[in-house]
Amino acid sequence: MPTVRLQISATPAHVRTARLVATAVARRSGVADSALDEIRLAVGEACSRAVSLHEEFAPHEMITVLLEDEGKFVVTVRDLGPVGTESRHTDPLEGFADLPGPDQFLATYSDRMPTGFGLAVIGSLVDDVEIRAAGDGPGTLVRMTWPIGTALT
Amino acid sequence: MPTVRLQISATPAHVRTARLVATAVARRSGVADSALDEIRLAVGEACSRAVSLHEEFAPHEMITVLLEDEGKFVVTVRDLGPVGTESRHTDPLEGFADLPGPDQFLATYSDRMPTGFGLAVIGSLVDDVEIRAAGDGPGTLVRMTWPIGTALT
Amino acid sequence: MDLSLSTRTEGDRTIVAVGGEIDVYTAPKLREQLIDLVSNGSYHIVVDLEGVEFLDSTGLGVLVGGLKRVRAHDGSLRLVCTQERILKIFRITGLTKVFPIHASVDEAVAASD
Amino acid sequence: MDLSLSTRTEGDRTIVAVGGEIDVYTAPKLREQLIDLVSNGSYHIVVDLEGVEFLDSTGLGVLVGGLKRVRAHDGSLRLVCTQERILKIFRITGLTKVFPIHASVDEAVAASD
Ligand SMILES: Nc1ncnc2c1ncn2[C@@H]1O[C@H](COP(=O)(O)OP(=O)(O)O)[C@@H](O)[C@H]1O
Ligand SMILES: Nc1ncnc2c1ncn2[C@@H]1O[C@H](COP(=O)(O)OP(=O)(O)O)[C@@H](O)[C@H]1O
Repeated sequence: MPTVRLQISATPAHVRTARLVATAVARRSGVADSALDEIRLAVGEACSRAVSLHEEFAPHEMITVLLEDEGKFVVTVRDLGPVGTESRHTDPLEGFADLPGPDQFLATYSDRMPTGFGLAVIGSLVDDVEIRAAGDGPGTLVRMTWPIGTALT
Repeated sequence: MPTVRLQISATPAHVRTARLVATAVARRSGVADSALDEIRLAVGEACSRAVSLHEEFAPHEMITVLLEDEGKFVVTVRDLGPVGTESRHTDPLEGFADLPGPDQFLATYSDRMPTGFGLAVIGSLVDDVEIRAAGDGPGTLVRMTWPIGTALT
Repeated sequence: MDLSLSTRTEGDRTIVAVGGEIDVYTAPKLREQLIDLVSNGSYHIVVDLEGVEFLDSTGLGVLVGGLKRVRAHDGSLRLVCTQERILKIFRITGLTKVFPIHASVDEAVAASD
Repeated sequence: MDLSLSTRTEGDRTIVAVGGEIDVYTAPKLREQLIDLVSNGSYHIVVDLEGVEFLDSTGLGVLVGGLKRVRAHDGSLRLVCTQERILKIFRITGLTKVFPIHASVDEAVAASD
């Protein structure tokens, strides 16, 4: 059941469309049930990040979510915002180590988590994540991979 | 909640992906609940038709499903198969009048309905349907429109 | 939702209870089941659609194929369906004239051919 | 699934029971509710997350915002949550250290600040 390419206009309601599609396709591709909540959350974080970037920088462009399931289940979320809006210090593989701690953001931020928080959630949640500039134009790729079945873990 | 563009590889499992997305987006766009079963069936027929065409003529190309909800809910299914595989006599707006009748297809066909049957289902089911050659390349567009809410009926 | 199939016999009738979605993805499974039954000599089949949530023209094609196969043995294929949303596709396609459609399995089993 | 909110008071505590999904689409509704409560003088809030099916970082942001607002009035914001899949995001983000999380509304209401 190879590939699905979903494009959504940059609006919060469609983050739900992306979560729905990613989770449904993951389930049918044979991803373990125990990973589905993780996929739902990670895809939601990646798309929420993309929607905020687009609302600011590219409101009329669509966000792309690519789902592939040959051997592994791979979700790639591509925005068309400027690259590097998160500090390069927010390496998601470092989790929350580089972000302002709770005391700081309680003092500083209101109603939204610091920039980079969504990527840090993804980094803490998903074992196999890659984040890089798309290269062939503006935008960042967030690529997350999960095993299919158990044999491929 | 403007636009969703879904592309699926030409495989039966993804007809379900398309049905799921179309129905979920329709519901959130404010299409009447009573129309959702109709949308599910019509989108399924359009995508099943596209998958059979692609399996034969364009197995590695993706089928596109465009969802728009500005004022009306519009679903456009585009295949990349050769145009005119259905006889032009199978005008879906004519329903089943031009298709072989049950006795004929019981005598002639096995296990699948005659070519054009899916389009005839769509034509009988949906008030506002347009079918035409894409023009800008191979393929046919099946465009189906439903009112949003009740004011626009 | 995927397709579920369960088969039992009552006298010379074979009842196939179908659940889930019958579409281009699952129809092959139903087709195989019907082919198997006919190959094994079941020529009077009742397909119980009460558990079906979705049925499209691919599914209809498989039911028509089943009908052709049992007719080749002077058999019968009866449907059980009371759900309006499933009945609708039989009605718009004119297939209500081709399939006997019953309100219960008992009624279908009792019907003579 | 959409967000549902229902509010009641017990003594000087206000309990907000949340149901459905708290995400970038619905979080504004929860934020407004918390802002309204604080504007109307409710400074001791218990947010009951037992009916929540999904919570992401946007939802966390709104809860943190609520906490900041009640703290400005020497108030409290306590959470009720026993669902593992919801607790997980508090745990990985270190927010278990920021929010008191209780196993029941009764326990949260009884807790002193
Ligand atoms: N760890 C990260 N956190 C946030 N964004 C990142 C991260 N890694 C890459 N990116 C995104 O990709 C862009 C360039 O990434 P990359 O090609 O790895 O950078 P460079 O070429 O500067 O080493 C960044 O500006 C950012 O948008
Ligand atoms: N009623 C129809 N039934 C099936 N296919 C149709 C129908 N109308 C249009 N098409 C598709 O579009 C193609 C060209 O449509 P159209 O532009 O209306 O034709 P023409 O330019 O020949 O009048 C057809 O060959 C077919 O693929």
